[in-house]
Amino acid sequence: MNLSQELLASMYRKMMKIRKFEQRVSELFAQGMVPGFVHLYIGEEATAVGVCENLKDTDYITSTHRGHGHLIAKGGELKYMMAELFGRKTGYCKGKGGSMHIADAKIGILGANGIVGAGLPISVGSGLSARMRGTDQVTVCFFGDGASNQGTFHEAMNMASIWRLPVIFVCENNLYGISMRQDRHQAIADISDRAQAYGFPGITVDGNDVLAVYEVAHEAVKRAREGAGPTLIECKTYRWRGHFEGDPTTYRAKEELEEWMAKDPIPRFARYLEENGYASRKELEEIERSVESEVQQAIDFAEKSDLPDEADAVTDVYSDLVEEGRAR
Amino acid sequence: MNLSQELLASMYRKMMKIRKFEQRVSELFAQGMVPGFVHLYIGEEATAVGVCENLKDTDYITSTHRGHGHLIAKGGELKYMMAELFGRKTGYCKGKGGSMHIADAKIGILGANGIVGAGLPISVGSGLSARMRGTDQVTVCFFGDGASNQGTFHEAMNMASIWRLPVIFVCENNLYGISMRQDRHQAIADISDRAQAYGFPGITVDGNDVLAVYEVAHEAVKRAREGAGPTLIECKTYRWRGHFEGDPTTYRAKEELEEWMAKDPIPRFARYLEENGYASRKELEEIERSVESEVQQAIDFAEKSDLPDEADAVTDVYSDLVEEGRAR
Amino acid sequence: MRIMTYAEALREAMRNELKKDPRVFIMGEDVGRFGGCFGVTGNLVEEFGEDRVRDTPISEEAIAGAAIGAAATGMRPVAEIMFIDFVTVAMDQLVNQAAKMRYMFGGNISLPMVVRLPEGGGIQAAAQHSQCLEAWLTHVPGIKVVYPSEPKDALGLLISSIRDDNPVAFIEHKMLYSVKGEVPDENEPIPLGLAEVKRPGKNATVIATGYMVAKALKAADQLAKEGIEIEVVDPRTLFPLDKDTIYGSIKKTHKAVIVTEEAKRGGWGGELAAQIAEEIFDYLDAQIVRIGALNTPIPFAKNLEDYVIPSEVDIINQVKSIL
Amino acid sequence: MRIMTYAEALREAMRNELKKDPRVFIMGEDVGRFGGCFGVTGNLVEEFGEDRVRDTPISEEAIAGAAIGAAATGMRPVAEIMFIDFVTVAMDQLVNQAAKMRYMFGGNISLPMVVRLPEGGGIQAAAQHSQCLEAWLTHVPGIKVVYPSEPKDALGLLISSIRDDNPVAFIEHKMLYSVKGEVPDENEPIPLGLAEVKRPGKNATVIATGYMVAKALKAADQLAKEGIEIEVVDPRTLFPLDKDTIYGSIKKTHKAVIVTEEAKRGGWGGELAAQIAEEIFDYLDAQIVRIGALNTPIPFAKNLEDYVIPSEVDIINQVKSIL
Ligand SMILES: Cc1ncc(C[n+]2csc(CCOP(=O)(O)OP(=O)(O)O)c2C)c(N)n1
Ligand SMILES: Cc1ncc(C[n+]2csc(CCOP(=O)(O)OP(=O)(O)O)c2C)c(N)n1
Ligand SMILES: [Mg+2]
Ligand SMILES: [Mg+2]
Repeated sequence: MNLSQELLASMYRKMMKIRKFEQRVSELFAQGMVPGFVHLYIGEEATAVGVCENLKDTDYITSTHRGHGHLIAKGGELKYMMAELFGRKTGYCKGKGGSMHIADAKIGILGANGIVGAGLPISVGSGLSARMRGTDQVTVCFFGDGASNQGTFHEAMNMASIWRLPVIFVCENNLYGISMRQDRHQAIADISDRAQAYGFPGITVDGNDVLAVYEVAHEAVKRAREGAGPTLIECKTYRWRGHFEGDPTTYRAKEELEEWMAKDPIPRFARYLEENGYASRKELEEIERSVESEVQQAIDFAEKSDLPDEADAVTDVYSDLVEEGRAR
Repeated sequence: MNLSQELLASMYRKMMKIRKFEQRVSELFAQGMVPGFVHLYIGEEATAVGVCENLKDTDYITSTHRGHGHLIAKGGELKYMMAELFGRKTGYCKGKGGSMHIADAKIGILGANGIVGAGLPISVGSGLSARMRGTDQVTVCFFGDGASNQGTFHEAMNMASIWRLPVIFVCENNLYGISMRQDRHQAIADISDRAQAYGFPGITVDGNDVLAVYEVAHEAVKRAREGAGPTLIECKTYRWRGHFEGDPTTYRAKEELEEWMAKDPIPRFARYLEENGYASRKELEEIERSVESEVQQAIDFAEKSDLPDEADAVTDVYSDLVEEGRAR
Repeated sequence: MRIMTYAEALREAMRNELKKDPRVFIMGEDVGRFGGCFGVTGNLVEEFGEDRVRDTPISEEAIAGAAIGAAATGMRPVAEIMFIDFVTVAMDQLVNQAAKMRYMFGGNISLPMVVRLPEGGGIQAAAQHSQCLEAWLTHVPGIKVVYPSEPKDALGLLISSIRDDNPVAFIEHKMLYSVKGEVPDENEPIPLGLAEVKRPGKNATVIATGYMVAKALKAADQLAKEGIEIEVVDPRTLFPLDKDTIYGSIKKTHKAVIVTEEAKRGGWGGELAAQIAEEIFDYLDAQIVRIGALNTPIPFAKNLEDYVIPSEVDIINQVKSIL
Repeated sequence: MRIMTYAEALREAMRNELKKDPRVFIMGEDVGRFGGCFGVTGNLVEEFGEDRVRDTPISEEAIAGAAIGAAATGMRPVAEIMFIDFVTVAMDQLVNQAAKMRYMFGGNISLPMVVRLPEGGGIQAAAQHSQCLEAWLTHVPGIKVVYPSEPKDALGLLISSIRDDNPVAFIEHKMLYSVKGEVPDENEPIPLGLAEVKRPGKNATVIATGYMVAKALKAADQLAKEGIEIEVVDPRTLFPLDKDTIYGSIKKTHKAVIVTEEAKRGGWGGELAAQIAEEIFDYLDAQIVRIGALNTPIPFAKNLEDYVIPSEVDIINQVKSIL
C-alpha cells in the first residue's frame, strides 16, 4: 500500500502517544496517584493504531478493560483521559468511570468496558443503527483472545453476519486472558478461524506490524462501508505488563516476554520509516519529545483538576431525575 | 455397519413409540387434556433413536423443550411421561415439571429444558464429572438449529474441546427456530462447520436416516469413550407439527412440509428392514400395535392418577427445608 | 372511547411511535411474520417492513446489546424478550451496560430504549416460563420499570416509555393480553411515575401490580358485600414510584396490603413495604401485609400453580386479618 | 485459636474439603496457578493439582453450567465467579437451572454445589466491579445464600456450604479478604441458618451483613461513648434466615436498623425490613431504618465512592435518629 507521509507520521505519533501515556500511568499507579484496576496496552500499540487510522471521527469503536490504546488511537484527548484516571471532575466521565469506562460519544467511542466480551453485542447495535440510518459509518469492535470464548462473541458475530452489518471485529490475541495462555483456553491456533462459523472472512495478521494491520483493516473497513458485511481480524500481539498493574506475572516465562519485547512495534516502525526515507531519526525523536510533553501536560491538567463534588454522585443516573443524596 | 436384528428391531420400536406417543399427545392437547406448552418431535424420530441406541443406561443426555423423543429414546417410561404431561402426582416430576422439564436421573436423563441452549453447559459438567470420576460414561447433548446461535453453544463447545470431554453435541437442524428459517438466523448452511471453531470434528448427517445417524453417533461415542474428546453432529431433519401445539405455521410453505413428510423416517426404515429381510411387514405391524397399546396404557395410567396434593407445592425446593404453604 | 385488548393496546402504542418517529424500531424473536409469541406485534411487520420489525436469532444478550448500541447512536429500539424468564441470559447487557452507561460515562451518552418483558404464571408454562422478576430490575439504578395492568395504561405507558431517554424495562403480564378495556380515542402518553387509584375505598389500601390488580378489584367487590371498602392502588410504574398517591391512600386508611405475583421473598413488594415502614410508619394501624407467590418455582399442575400464585381469596383473607 | 485472614480461612475451608472428599473440586477463572484474582485459592493447585483446582476460560455461563452438570452426576463443585458483577452472564444457569432443577424434576436430582461470589466496593473498581447483588439471589427459591463477615465464619460457613446438598451462593466481600481474625483450631462447620450477635446491646438492634458488620461495630464503639448500646446482629446466612435471633433482639430493643452495602432500592435489606414490619410490627417503637448504598452505580472517584457506600457515620446518625 502507498501511504502518505502524513498518515505514516500520524501513525507513529499515535503509537508513541499510547506508549508514553501508558508508561507514565504505570509510574503513577506505582506512586499511588492512579487507583483502581489499570490494564495497560504497552506492546500492543500497532494494533489499535493500525486499525483506527482507517476510521473517521463519525465511525464507532467499542473497547475493553484494556482501552487506553483504543481511545487514543480513535482520537481521545489525553488530558481528559488522564483526569479520569485520577478520578477528577474534569475527566471524560467526571471521575465517575475511571480507566475501565472512558467514553467519548462525540468521536464515536462507545466506551471502554469492564465486562469481558460485552462490547461485542453493542457493536452490533451501532452497526445496525448506521445501516438503518443510511450512513456509511462503520464500527470497530475490539476484544481479546480471552473474550473470544464468551457467549457474546458468538451471538454478536452471528447477528452481524446475517444482517451483513458494517462491523469489524478486531481480536487482539495477546496470548493470555489474565493467566490463561491461549493454548489452555481454546483448542485452536488462529482465532480468525472462528469467522468460518458465521460465513464471513477471518484473517490473522501480525499485530505488531502497524502497516500490516492497517492494510488488513483498510480492506475490512472498505468492505463494511460498501455493505459487504463484517470481517474478523485477529492481531497477534503481546502485552508487556501484567494483566493489571500489580500482577506479578508468575504464570509466564521471562523468555517469552523478552522474545516479544524484541518485536517491539515502535522501533520496528521507526526503522521502516527511516529506511524508506519517510522520516529522519531527528523527526522521530521530535515526535517522541512532543508526545512526552503532551502526556506531561495531561498529567498536570489532571493533578490540577478538582475532585468531583459529592452532589454529583447522584446525577447522571437518569436523564430526567435525580434522587436524594445523603446528609452526613 | 452390521447391526443385529435385535438392535434394528429395537430402533424401529423406539421410533414408532415416539411417533405414537406424540400423535396421541397432539390429540390430547387438542382435547384439552394436556395443558401448557407442548413441542412435538414428530418427523425427527430417527435422530433421537439413531443417537441414543449407542448409549448405556449409565450414559447421560441433556435435552430440550422438544424433549419427548430424546427421553423415549434414552429409555424413559411412557406412563410416567404421560402422567407428567397430564400434571399428575405419578408423573416423573410429580406434576411439578410438565412437558418441558421431564428428567430421570436414574437413567441419565438430566432433563428436558425450557431455556434454549441451556443444556449445553450442563452437558459439559456431566462430561467433566465422568472424566473426573474415571468412568467411561458419555454425555449426549441435544439442541436445535436455533439454539446454535445462543452464547451457551459457544462457551460449552469451547470448554468441552479444551478438556477433551466425552460429550457428543447433537444439533437437530429442523430448519426452523419457531418461525425463523435457518437461512434467516445464520449465514452458514451446515451447522457442523461450527466445530472448526473449537478444533474438533463436526459432521452433518441425514437426520431422517436412522442408520446413518446411528453410524455417525457410534463413531462419536467411541471417540468420546476413548478420551478423544467431543464431536458435533448435525442431523438435518424437519418437524411436522408447529413449533408448539397450536402454532398455525403460517411462516412455512405447505410444499416444504409435504416434501419432508415424504421423507418420513419410519416407513423409510421399515422398507429397509423388510427389503433386507430383517423384519416382515407382519412383524412391523405387530410392533406398531404393541406400541399403540403401550401408549394407551400410559394414557390410562395418567388419567387414573391423582392430582398432586397442594401440600406438595412447597416440597422439593430444597433437600432439607420446607417453607410454609398458605391457608386458604 | 375504543375497546381494545391489552395486546392490541401495546401494538397500537408501537404502531403510533413507528409512524411518528423513524428512529423507532422493534426487534426480537419471532416479532415479525409470526407476530410475536403472544401475538403482540401482530401484523406490524406488514405495515413497517422487516427492517423496522426485525426478527432476530435466539440470542438475547445480543438482542439487548444491539438495542444498546443502536440507542447510543441515534435510534430508539423497542426490544422484546419473549418471556421475562429469558432476561437471565441478557442481564449483563441490561444491568452492567444499559443501566450504567450514562453514569459511568459521566452523562455523555443517552440510551432511549425499551425492553418488553412478558411475565407471570397462569398458563401452566411451569418454572422457566412463569416468573415475575421485576424485583431484580427495580434494584438496578439506571433503569425505569413500568408495569401496566389494563389496556389504556398499556397504551399510554408504552408510548411514554418509547419516548423516554432512559432504558425502560416494560413488564407485561401474559394473562392480561386478551383482557379488553376502554382506551381513549387519542393515542396519548401517560407519564411514567404516576400511580392510579383503580377503586376508591377507606378501610384498607391494597397496592397491587400487573395481573394482581384485577384480582384485587375482584376481592374488593367481594369485600364490599361485607361492608369492607378497600382502596386499590396500582403504581403502574415501579420506578419511578408515585409515593404521593400510595402514601396518600395509606395515610387515609392506615392499613397497607401489598399484592404482587412475584415469589414473596425478595420481591418488589418487600421494597415497597420497607419504604412504607421507614417513611410513614406512624400512620400505620397494623402490620404491613404482603401477599406474593409462595417461595417455590412455579409448578406445572394447574392445582399447584393456582395454589402457589396469589388469588382473590388470599387478598380477602389477608385484608380481613388486619381489620 | 489460630489467626487467619478471611481469604486464608476460605482457602482453609476449601483445602479441608478437598482433602476429605474426592468429589469436591474448584473451578473458575485464574483459580489455579494465578491463585485467584483476590488470592483466595492461593496455592491450592500445587496441593491438589490442575484437575481439582481447575482454570476455566472466560465463560461464566459455562462455568455455572458445568458446576450444575457435575453436581447432578456425583461431584461437589465449588465454582468461583471472579466478581459478583459477572453473575449477570451466568444468571440463567444459576436461576433457571440450578435453583429450579430439584423442584422441576420432582425431587429426583440433587445439586450440591457452591458458587463463590466476591462483591462490594471500596477499591475504586467502579460500576461494573463493585456491586452487591445478594438481593437477586435471595429472591430465587431453591438457592441458599451465605455471607460471612469475619474469618471464623468464612471458614465454618464455607465448609457447611460445600457439604450442603443444595446450590449455595456464597458471597464474600473484597474488603474483608485481608482482615484477620481468630479462628478455632479445628476446622468445624457452622450450620447455615444461624445468625450471630456480634455485640450485645439494648438500645437498638443493628442488623448488618458482610463488610457492614465491621462498620456497625465501629459505630457501636462510638455510640457506646455516648451511652448508647446497640446490639449488632449478623445474619451470616441470608437464606435460610435466622429469624429467632434477629426478632429476639428486636423484641428486646424495639428498634431495628438494617445496614447493607447494596443499592438501597430493592435490596435484601428491604426484604428483611418487610418481614419485620409484617411479623413483629407490634414490638417496634419506631420506624424501621434501612441504610444502604445510594441508588446509583458505584462511582470511581474515591470521594464519590465513599459517599455512595454507607459509612459508620451514617449508622451513627441513623441510630440516633430513632432513639
Ligand atoms: C464477564 C467477565 N469475566 C471475567 C472478567 C475478569 N477479567 C477481566 S480482564 C480478563 C481477561 C481478558 O482477557 P482478554 O480478553 O484476552 O483481554 P486482555 O486482558 O488479554 O487484553 C478477565 C478474566 C471480566 N471483567 N468480565
Ligand atoms: C433463552 C430462550 N430464548 C427463547 C426461548 C423461546 N423458544 C423456545 S423454543 C424456541 C425455538 C428453538 O429453536 P431450535 O433450537 O431450532 O429448536 P426446535 O424448536 O426447532 O426443536 C424459542 C425461540 C427460550 N425458551 N429460551
Ligand atoms: Mg488476551
Ligand atoms: Mg429448530
